[in-house]
Amino acid sequence: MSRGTTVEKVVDERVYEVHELTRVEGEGSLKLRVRDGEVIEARLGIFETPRYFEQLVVGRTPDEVIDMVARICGICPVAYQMSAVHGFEDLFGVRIDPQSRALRRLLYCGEWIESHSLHIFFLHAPDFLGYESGITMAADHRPLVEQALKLKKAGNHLIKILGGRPIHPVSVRVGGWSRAPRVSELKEHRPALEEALAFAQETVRVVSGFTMPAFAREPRLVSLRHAGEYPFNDGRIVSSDGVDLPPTAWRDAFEEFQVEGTNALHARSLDGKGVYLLGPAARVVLAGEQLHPLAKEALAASGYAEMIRTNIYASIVARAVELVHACAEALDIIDVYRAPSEPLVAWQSRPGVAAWATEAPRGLLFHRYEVDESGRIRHAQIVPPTSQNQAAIEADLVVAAKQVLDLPHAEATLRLEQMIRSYDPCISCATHFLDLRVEEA
Amino acid sequence: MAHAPVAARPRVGVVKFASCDGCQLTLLDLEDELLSVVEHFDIVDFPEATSARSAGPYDVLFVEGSVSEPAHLERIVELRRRTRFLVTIGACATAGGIQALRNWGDHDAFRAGVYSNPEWISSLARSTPVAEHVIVDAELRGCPIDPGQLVELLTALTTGRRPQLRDEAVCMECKRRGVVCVMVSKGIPCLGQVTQTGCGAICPRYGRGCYGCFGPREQANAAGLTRHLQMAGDRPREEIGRLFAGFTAYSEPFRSMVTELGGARSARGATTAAEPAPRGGKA
Amino acid sequence: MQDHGSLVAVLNSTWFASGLEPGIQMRLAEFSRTFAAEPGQELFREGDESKSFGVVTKGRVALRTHVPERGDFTILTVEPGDVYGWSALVPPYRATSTAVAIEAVEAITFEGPALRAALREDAALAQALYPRVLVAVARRLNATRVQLLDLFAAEQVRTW
Amino acid sequence: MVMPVQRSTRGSRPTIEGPGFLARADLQVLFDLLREDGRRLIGPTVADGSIVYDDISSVDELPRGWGDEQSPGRYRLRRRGDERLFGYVVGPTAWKKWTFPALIPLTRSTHDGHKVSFEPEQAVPPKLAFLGARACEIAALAVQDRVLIGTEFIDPDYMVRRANVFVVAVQCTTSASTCFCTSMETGPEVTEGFDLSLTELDAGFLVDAGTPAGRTVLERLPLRAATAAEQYGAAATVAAVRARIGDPIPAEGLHDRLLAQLDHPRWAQVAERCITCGNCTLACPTCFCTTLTQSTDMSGKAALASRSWDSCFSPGFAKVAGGSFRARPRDRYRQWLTHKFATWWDQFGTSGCVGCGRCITWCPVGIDVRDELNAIAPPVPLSPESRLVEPVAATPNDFVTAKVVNTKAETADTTTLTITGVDPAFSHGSTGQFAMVALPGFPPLPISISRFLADGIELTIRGAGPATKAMCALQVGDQVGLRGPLGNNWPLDRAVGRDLVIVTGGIGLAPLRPVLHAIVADRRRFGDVKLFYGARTPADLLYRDELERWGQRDGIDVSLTVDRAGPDWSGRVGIVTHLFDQAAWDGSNMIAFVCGPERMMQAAATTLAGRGVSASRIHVTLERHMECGIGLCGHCQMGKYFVCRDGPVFSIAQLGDTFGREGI
Repeated sequence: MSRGTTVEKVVDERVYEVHELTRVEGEGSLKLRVRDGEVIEARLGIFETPRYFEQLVVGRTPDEVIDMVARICGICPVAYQMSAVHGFEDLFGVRIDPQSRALRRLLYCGEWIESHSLHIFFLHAPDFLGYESGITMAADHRPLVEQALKLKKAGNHLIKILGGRPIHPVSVRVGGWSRAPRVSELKEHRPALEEALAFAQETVRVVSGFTMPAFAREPRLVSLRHAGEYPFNDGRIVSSDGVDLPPTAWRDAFEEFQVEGTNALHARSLDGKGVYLLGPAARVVLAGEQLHPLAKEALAASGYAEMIRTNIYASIVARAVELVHACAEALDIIDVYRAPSEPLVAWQSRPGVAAWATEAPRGLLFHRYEVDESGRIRHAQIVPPTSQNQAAIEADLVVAAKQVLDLPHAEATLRLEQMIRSYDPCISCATHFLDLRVEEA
Repeated sequence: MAHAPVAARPRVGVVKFASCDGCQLTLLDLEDELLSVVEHFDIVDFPEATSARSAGPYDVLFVEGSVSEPAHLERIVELRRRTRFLVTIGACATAGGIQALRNWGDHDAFRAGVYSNPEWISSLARSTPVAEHVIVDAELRGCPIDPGQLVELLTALTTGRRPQLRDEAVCMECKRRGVVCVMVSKGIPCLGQVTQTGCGAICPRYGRGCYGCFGPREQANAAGLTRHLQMAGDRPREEIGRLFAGFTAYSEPFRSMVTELGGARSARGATTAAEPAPRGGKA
Repeated sequence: MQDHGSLVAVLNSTWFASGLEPGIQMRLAEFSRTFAAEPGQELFREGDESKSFGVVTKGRVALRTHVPERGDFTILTVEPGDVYGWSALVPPYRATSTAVAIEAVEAITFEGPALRAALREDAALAQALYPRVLVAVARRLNATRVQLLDLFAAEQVRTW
Repeated sequence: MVMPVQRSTRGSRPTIEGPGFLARADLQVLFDLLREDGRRLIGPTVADGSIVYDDISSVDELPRGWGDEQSPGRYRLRRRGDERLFGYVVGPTAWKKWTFPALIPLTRSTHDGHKVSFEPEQAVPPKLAFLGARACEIAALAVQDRVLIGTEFIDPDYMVRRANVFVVAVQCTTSASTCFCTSMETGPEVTEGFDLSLTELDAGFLVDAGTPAGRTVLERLPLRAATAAEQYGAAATVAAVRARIGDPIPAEGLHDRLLAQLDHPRWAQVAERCITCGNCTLACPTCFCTTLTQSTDMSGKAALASRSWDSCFSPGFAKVAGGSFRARPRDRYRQWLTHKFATWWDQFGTSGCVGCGRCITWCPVGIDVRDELNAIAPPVPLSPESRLVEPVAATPNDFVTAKVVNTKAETADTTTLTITGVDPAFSHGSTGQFAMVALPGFPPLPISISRFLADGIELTIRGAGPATKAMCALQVGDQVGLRGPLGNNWPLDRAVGRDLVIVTGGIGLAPLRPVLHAIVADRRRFGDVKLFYGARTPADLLYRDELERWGQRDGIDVSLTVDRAGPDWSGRVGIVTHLFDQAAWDGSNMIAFVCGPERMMQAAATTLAGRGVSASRIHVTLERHMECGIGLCGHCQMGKYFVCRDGPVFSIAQLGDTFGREGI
């Protein structure tokens, strides 16, 4: 293990370090220094190369932006397309066909299924079951892995039907879709989704059977919440302590700032409370009443309804519950789907600020674009979930430290790695840059 | 090109440079083949998928991403040294990727445009394809790569066949699939004629013009297409430039078109665009 | 008497007899002989009994008719492949015009009475031959009508 | 079923009496009959902004009221404002999609240790019915028949697919700017290769059967006999389409012209515009190039070889170990064009192009093969030129005067006047044109020009009426009034590279005399030239000395005959059609010019058609009463034509049923 864990033997200092995190999307590192039982450094380092997306999109048109920002992340490209397209449509006052909006949710269902199943079975579960990877896990749990692959495929195929391919789909346009699927195309996929739903329910049972390391804290949770639906593309930005803003107004409550030693920016709330947590756990807690009945049922049965709030390791259960929701809602949407009369409604660009937040699999994703008179982007800001979670991750490292001190060093390091994976960090997403508000300390 | 199986059960590495991980994810997205792939290939290094690590040597190394920061320069050379058969996967590795659009701009202005503390960040002025730095044995085009072409390459590797990756235009696939030409029937500008096939003509099938993510095909007559778009559609030069200023913009002849017509941001664009100028604050 | 084989060959080269079954051609050959005429030689004269029916294989035969006060007129020429003396097959077996060779002519002729007898006895022969005769006569009839129209006469003719 | 037919340009009508009339409301019956027969219906329907062929089951899926606009690189649907179901021109889809699919599995093979095995794939073709095949498309099927099953080696997959197709043809009642079937002689009239044919009228369809199979279906349709008006209307519509398309590519001699231009600079020039995307070849209904691809499973033990459409425009197409032997785009464009229009003939005895225009419309950058052909291999102009010059004194009341410098008594009643000092326009007139000739007090008469001289013309006039008698009586030095040259000309450029048959009688030789002059002046550019000329008597033969010279010296096969002759005449006596009614010709490369009394022209046309000369290559001159010569006075109307302005030269295909019809 050339770049695995190492230990610097210092009399009164222990250093837990992972130079290159594995089974996370992108390139990150972990460093925890504990001296005399006191954490003196807890750092999630992100050395993923910068790609300057906010700069690249300047001067481009909204539809070009939708194609470009998808490339920020190969695991959740849909999320980037969604936050962008809804922002532009909000600014331009575009009323899209209700069926087009339903298809947007369906596309998001596909991405959640694909991303959550990938994370649960191939990135995270091996930690609980003690394997290097989902692939080696297949040796002993082949049926499980085969089912997991089918589940993942069901999600990918949904995106493929709607957008031509699972990664970087092509049909999302301002005003709707460059092409809407035929009813038959979606109906044909129904059996696979039914199977997926059944296995998603099974998945909740499986992961609730995992032994969760003890872990307890009361994080501040933030997610979208919508009166009539579980949050994908729409809703208000709410927090466990009363923040309640329209999806356009993230900057009224939060900001990003740069920290040395990482290529991603951290985020904090302006009210000085700082750290907050995004993602499945946050959504299930804050918007749980909008979960599909089957998902609610699964959550109740799991016995983790409470623990997902306090134990980060249990986020895997929240993720599984959302799998159930995504499969169930996908089926509901397909059942009432009819091709939109106008898949692509005409629109007029207008200058101003296009801002919107949607729920990426990993949590709230905020986009903000300044559009000029010629309909081109003058300035862009993209706030991905992982950069917002970084502070929470580092805060939890401090909490975790206390619990791993007694473990053998290697095991402790693995435990910390596992904890970080619990956030499903998306490092490629996190790695890009934004201009900053000045805040003199 | 390999003409005998690279190895009985080739040792495979999957590494990334500047990229979105979508191409290596395509490997995990081979849901139907994945388990048989790992039977025939020994995946020794694939950080995104496994904690098992190896520094090589590799019989086959899949390289994702563009060479984009100083550390990459030695790393790619080092990896090449440990690799028998090096395959670049995706637009970033084969063409520099979308991030290569910065190659037309002023890098410092870009960094200053986004960073409060640019000095903390190391990145190269240009994002470049892997083949600019080391010899590449095979490449899979696309943003992202096509699963079918990936399987074709893998099966070719196990049998020692020449992988059958066509060098023709996307149009051929449109015609074979009976897709009505969007350029002729709707007047939508489409790069399909100058773009290498492999995607299955997704964009025309989904009612829009090809944006060239598989990169220019052999002898792509981009100038001819440009002349036609200017005359027939009398579109502004810069609009046509933006067509080429996509995920493979840095590949010739697309590169010359962008340079000639505009479409990628200039350094000036960068500074004015970053209005208000960023002001950094440390925590 | 010439050998039948070569006669058959010659017959076969004419549109009149070509394509007839070999059997029929052999049968025909039995009453046929080759015939040659010098330019100017008269083959038969209008009103005489038609003794023979023939197929021109070479040269040109003029069919003439005499108009008192106005003299002889050629009303048709028989070209290679075409027949003359069809009246030898049709009662009262008398020539309807005078046939004169206007070039050196070669023909195959069939002896009238013998051919008629054979046609009476041999249904197969009759079935094969009469249609050809009919075609020949019909074709000639059609030509005669067209000539009768005198299409190229002044009053009919385009003036430009 | 249409068993694969050899393509021929001959217009033989199906040997079935008909046609019947089917009300538009009853068309669904045809759909149902064909489906009862266990067939999948493939027909036109609107999708993705164009009219494509696809599986359909009901009349409602047809493009009712839709038409299209096509030009190089551009296709748009448009509303017709009527109820027509077939009011469009060919779209992006070619029928080969079903008879010659884009991708088929070919061979499955396995590899086990030292053992290998190969399993050919067997096609199980569906029973299909093609609904709405146009003339050019049926010709295209015939071309692929020749290529794929017409030689000693056959494509079994194509054969079984093709044999399972029932073809319902639809006559073209509209055309696009990209059509050129007329030049390729494949349309617009559907004449063969179909089971049923429909011609759409306002209220419904004329239905005709082309095969017994078609007949069986036809007999089960709710038909009534079509009225004469309906039949005439149908014929007239299709004839109008032909007229609208014109003759964009002078195809005659194209084979040689094109192959003589392999180094033309235009190849490089077109390669600047050509993207070598290959769209033209895959849109083309006759292109048949394919490539093999191998795929194996992960173990490498099982493999599948598949065949898919390929294009000579793709770099890989001509790759060998040493690289591509058609490295430059110009090489590939030249390969394609010369194959389509020239070497295809050498390989398959037919053109590779049927003139459907798809390669023009669906070229994304709008390259027009017609322009390229005309630029690279233009027809060398003949003298006199086939291009028509502006007439002198074009208005009916205006004449220029010219002097008679020579008179020649051709026969007892026919005189040839040599007239000089006329406007050069007359000298630059074209074969078959006429002049309006006037003498004070007499009605001006149309007289065909029987010779073009450097500084004048000759007119051969038969003194039949008072005016012509007066003209025949003119003496050297006398003047006449002239207008012209008027009318159209013999399509002499279409005779280049073909065998030419000239059938004429009496004074009818006069308008053809310039044709013979032109041929003699440029003899090697024509194949066999036969002149069949009949006159009333030997004394009525025109141009006797020239007739002799043409036969003796100029390599023209001259046959004469007269209706009656004196004993001194040793030539033929008989009618002109008997000069060739028993000749064993192959008329497929023949063009005929016929001029004489209408009765004679009809007989000649029938006999020529019987020799395999297509209706579009049998040309006649019509005689009508003319006063103005420019389509103003109305006297010379014939159907939709003014004979003086649109004629006097017409092809039988142009005239259609009107030719020889009484009282038109």
